[in-house]
Amino acid sequence: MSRERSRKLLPWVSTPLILVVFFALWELFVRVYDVSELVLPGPATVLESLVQVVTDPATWDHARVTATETIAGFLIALVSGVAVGVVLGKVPWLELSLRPMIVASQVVPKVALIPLFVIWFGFGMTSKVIMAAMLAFFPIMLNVQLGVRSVDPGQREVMRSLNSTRWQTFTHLELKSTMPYVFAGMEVGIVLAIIGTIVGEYLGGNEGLGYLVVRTLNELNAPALFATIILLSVLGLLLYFVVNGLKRFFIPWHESVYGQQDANG
Amino acid sequence: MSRERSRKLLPWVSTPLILVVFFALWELFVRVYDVSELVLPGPATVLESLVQVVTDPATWDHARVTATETIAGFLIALVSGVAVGVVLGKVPWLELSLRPMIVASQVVPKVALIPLFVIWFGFGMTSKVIMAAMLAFFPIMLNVQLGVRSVDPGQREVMRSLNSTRWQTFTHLELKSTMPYVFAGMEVGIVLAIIGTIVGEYLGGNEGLGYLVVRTLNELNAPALFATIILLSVLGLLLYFVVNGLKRFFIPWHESVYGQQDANG
Amino acid sequence: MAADSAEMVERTAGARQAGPPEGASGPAKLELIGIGKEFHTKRAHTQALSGIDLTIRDGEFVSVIGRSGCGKTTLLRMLAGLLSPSTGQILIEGRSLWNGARVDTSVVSQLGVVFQEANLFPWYSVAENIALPLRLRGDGKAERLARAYELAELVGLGGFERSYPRELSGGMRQRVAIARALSIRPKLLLMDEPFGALDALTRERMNLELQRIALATAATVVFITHDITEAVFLGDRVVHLTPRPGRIRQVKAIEFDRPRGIDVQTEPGFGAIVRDLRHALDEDEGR
Amino acid sequence: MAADSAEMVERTAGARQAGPPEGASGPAKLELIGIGKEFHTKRAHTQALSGIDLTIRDGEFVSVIGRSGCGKTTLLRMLAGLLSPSTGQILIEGRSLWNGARVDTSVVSQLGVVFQEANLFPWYSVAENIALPLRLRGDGKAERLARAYELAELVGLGGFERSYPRELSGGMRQRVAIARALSIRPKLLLMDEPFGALDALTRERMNLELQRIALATAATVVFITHDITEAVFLGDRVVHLTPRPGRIRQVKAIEFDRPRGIDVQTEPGFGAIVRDLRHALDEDEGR
Amino acid sequence: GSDAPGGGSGGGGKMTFLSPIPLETLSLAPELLAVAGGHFNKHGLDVTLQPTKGTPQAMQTLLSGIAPITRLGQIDVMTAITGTGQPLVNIATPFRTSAVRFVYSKKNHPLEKPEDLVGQTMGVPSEGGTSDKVVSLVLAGAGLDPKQTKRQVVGLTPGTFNLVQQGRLAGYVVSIDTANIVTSQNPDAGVFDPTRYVKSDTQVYVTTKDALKQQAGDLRAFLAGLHDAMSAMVADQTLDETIKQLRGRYSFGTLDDDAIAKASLTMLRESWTGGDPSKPLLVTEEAAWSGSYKELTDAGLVKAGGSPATWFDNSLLPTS
Ligand SMILES: Nc1ncnc2c1ncn2[C@@H]1O[C@H](COP(=O)(O)OP(=O)(O)OP(=O)(O)O)[C@@H](O)[C@H]1O
Ligand SMILES: Nc1ncnc2c1ncn2[C@@H]1O[C@H](COP(=O)(O)OP(=O)(O)OP(=O)(O)O)[C@@H](O)[C@H]1O
Ligand SMILES: [Mg+2]
Ligand SMILES: [Mg+2]
Repeated sequence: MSRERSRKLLPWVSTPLILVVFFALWELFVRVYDVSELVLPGPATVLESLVQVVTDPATWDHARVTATETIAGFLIALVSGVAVGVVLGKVPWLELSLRPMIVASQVVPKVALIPLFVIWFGFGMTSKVIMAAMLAFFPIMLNVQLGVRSVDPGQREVMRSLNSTRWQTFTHLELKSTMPYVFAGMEVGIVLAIIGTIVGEYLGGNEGLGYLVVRTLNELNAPALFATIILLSVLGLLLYFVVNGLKRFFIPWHESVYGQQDANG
Repeated sequence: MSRERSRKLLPWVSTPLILVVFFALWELFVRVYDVSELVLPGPATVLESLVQVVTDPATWDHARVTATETIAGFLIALVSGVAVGVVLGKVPWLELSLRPMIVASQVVPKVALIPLFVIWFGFGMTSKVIMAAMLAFFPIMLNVQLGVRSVDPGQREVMRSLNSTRWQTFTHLELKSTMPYVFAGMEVGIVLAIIGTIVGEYLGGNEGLGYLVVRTLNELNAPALFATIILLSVLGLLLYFVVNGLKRFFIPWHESVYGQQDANG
Repeated sequence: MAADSAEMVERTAGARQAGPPEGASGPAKLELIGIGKEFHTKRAHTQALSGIDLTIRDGEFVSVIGRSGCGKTTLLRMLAGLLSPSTGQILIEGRSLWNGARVDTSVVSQLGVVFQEANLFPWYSVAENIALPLRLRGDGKAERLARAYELAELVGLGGFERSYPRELSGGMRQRVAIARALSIRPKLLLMDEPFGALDALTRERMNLELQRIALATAATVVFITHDITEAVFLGDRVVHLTPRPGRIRQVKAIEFDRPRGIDVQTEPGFGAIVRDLRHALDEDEGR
Repeated sequence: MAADSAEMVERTAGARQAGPPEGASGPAKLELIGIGKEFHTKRAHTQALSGIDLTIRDGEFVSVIGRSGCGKTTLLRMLAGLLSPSTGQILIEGRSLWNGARVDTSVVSQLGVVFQEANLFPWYSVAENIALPLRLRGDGKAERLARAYELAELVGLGGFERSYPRELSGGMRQRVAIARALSIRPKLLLMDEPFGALDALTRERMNLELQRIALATAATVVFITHDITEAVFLGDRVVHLTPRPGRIRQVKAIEFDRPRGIDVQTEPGFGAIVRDLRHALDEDEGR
Repeated sequence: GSDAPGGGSGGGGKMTFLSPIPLETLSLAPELLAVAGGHFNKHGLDVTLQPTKGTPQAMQTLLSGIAPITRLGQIDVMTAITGTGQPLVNIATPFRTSAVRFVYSKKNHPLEKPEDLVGQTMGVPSEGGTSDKVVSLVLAGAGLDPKQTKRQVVGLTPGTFNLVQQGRLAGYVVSIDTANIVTSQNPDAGVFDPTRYVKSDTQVYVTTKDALKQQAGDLRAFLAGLHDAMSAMVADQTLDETIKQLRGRYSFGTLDDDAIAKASLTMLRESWTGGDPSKPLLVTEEAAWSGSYKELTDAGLVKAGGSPATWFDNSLLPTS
């Protein structure tokens, strides 16, 4: 009981603690190695700049843009990743034929595609959304595939013996038992979606936190640069923990959630 | 029997077929929309350039550099991802406290860290290796975590009843039953490792296929650019299929490999 | 050869037996014609079953016994449409179940299967697991739950309806699986050692319940068990499979009237049949 | 109260019984003192076991019977060091197994456990599964394999040594699990319905083998079963657990000399004991 | 895309200008002031400044017809025209001298003449681009082999100067205002001006042959607005008014710092006139244009044999 409660409280204690340690180490590093302000400003300077950045309403517009792009891209990746993953997981010959294309689409340097994106989708959000979706798609799709294939054969036979439709087998068995895999894929996916958005914002447009990174970079404003980076990390963390929270909500029955509490009594 | 054989032969038929269709569509697109040579050269031009690029020995040096960096980064990510994933999978409180840091480290835009990398590790391969490792680490680590937590409780009790050491439980049970997860993570990881290397090469140094992409782009040599991209994709595919082959070798017992051949007779 | 003599016994026995009460020697529900099954693995080919001929009438209760590994589960999975036979044909109500390796799902309707493992869904509670077949068929929620609670009570799990599978003991899980198979009042019930994990008393009660349900719904039942007494007590006929490859050695008609009470086991004829079957099984040893 | 009377029976019976051949009424191997176990879930608290007192001598064979869900598996898991008791203490050779929720692994050495599920490792062949305990303990490869083949033969799986678990039938898997538990010639053997999935004949043979092995290695055995005949045939004592919460209702000493042959089952005393136990079990119904 | 320009040759519409450099630099001062000071509006034009990732992307976007105008380095324009025959036309020359500078460390290794580059490593934002070629031109102009200086791709980040101080780089190539920031932040930083050795690194407004035909009116208005903005800036001796107008709409490091802003704008202004205030703004002089081409072909950086006279068109410039 109290063990479980203390476990729930733990992150609220440990995270600030680790943050403090982290900032202390950062400060120490900057001082001991006498790192140039330009390369890595000390935490104090950065925090000061962070306050400025955060109080600027424009920043929030940028953050909203980035968040919107990331979430949109992520959702596209989720839907298409699950759909494609399920189909490829169940139709091995299709997977065998399409895999080279899919892998190639992942390793192709996106920088070369940006002009095509711009031509097709303009300078607005669309190209970043697509970028985010492209990056997030792969881990979700692969994990769903693994999940669909790891469905317990015995449970599958139960469904078959009940003469279930494909859709029923999907919702009652495959979806449920693939959930843990989907969520692992989603946890990687949301992180990649943010990376995708940021890269997209680097390469074109003039909105979003990624653009802000480029701008502060160009202005050689190291403290503001690192402040923006902290903002981005916070945004990333937020989105990640939303996904993580969904996991706890949706698959309470899975070991990875209910944990090892029964294992030892 | 013959069904299985035909399944094995399938990719050798379908992949070239899909490639042909792909090139045809490409050519069609370029012609119908009259796309500028600089934006997207036709496949014929690109193939011509590809021959040139491939026959240039310097290209192979670049490819070797990229491959080396990717593989090194991937191996680092694999070892550290498995180690960290196992530890965090088994020690939930540690995971709860460290997760914010790990996620943050993933979403931090690496472009800002490159100068730090360069200062610490120079212009050589090291910074790209680290870049590749950082990107590949996350999916591997997360999947290993999922895998460790999905170990069958019954099998775990067998090991405990045999008074096995932690290491024995790891090698005989956790490692084995986590393998499918590790490989799914590795398949995402190898792709991310290549992306990491390429991005690293964009941002610093003067070696590697990523560098070649930037150079041909700046030289406005679109055919050579796309030829390089094709090379990169081929390299990516090769590495991916090596990982995939390892999977087939290491976990022949898993559903995702031996497939549904027993399911229907 | 073994199959021939088996068929013979079957026919003569079939004519005389007390049989299912409704429809007496009704039409053939299940026909197995020359069924064989081979498994291929990298190392070896296992001939699991060979030359199985058997006709099961509508409403009949057939027990299957045989040594561990003789192919009982394999046979049942083929009947359930889960595994295609390597040779031979299975007819359900005269229509072929298998077209090569493809199953004709329209043929297997109102089927209830209890597998050797419980195969529960960990994400559903006991009641939801029991009600799953009803849900798939589209029954309303209230109706479903009422039936699930009723069945939970029947298998002795009253009070555990909202528990999750991992909170149950092995025997309790198996009982949930039984309740699940019964939920749709199947016309064809295939059971693979359903009572293996149960204590004698629960088992006895389940035996009686099963008999009652089978009679009430006029269901055809194929029932695999290791308990010869149980096989004889429940079966209109008892099929004895011999191992490697699995063949029908004998089909024994059990001619006690149904429904049978527990005391039928004390009748002299009953003990004799059990003893005979046990001796026959013992002879499989050498094979 | 039930526990008290049980202890009484235990003591009086213990003095008279034929007992293990070597060391007669040897020292206490296992002592269970006031063991209780509660499970907590979000919805409910289940009192699985309560006030279990029992002393098991070195080399003794104790059968445990009880209704499905009465706490047998829970008890066994506590003895195996897999689940901590909520109350009470378990002493193995006088040393405490549990310190709160922590198990003292040095206390449980040379332990063999057969679980209710087979729990085989799908990545290992039958021989490798059987030899796993030997491997963990560091035996050489040749030695290990020789023992694995010997045990595969013993449990009737000769020829399947190189098969993988998914190629086996349910009963075959369970036999692999038994062979695995026996491989290290355990001093303490805990078995949870090991023969539940076996046919009568195999079961009988396994019973005789188990008795032989237990006597030869002077192992202490705790043996859960649903088959009362089996419990009486094998046990020096039979422990009867009643459900919800699990308590010891009775400990019955079985005073036939060991080793016992199959024909002991036809002796009049044997049948009487079985009948008594069965009646006692039947009375659990109302609870 | 939705950002595509409307309006035909009649003028008076929306228009997108592609900037290969980020908007937050004073190198873009003419365009920024033309927007901030309402000079485009005066000519009936609503101009969107659209940053792209570098020269290649700007050129690609231009060629695919999404926007009719961009500003590129002369070197890149000539490379594209001679190399792959791209239909590009120079319609105005705002910067007559190089807008890049080499930053170096005075303590470590001063770069004062081309010879100082020999055997060293120079940081460039990307290899194969203008900066890279300027380094080559400096060497080639002094009769040195460009291969004797290694290039290293480095990010344009605050920390890059650190690499110079550590001696990993002899120097690196930056824009004028970046050079000013670095020198203002680091007393150790010195600036090498390649203008003295390189003639061909000018900047030009570029359109496509198609757009020249179809959107002449818009382009004319665009250049007129720019001309007004540049004239205003030339006239604004103290630059106070200019800076005020720019700050009314934009805010970024170099603009917000009075000293850096003034220094940068002054240097830029000199580049527009090529040091001779009497010269007309924006006009492309054929002699200089063709001379630069020769410089490039001599250094082997672009293909010889082209006819540069057909690659520019002064006809859209305001005639006042
Ligand atoms: N998937 C498979 N691959 C290879 N061999 C198999 C497979 N399934 C079953 N077998 C083999 O077929 C034979 C019959 O197996 P089956 O499961 O039908 O036995 P069973 O009669 O149900 O035994 P039990 O009573 O132990 O459950 C066994 O020898 C088994 O090894
Ligand atoms: N992990 C758990 N969480 C909650 N309740 C549990 C858990 N494990 C067992 N129980 C409960 O404890 C009781 C005893 O279970 P146990 O598995 O010991 O029974 P058993 O005697 O082995 O039964 P069976 O003969 O059916 O295997 C049951 O009521 C069961 O619901
Ligand atoms: Mg079976
Ligand atoms: Mg149990």
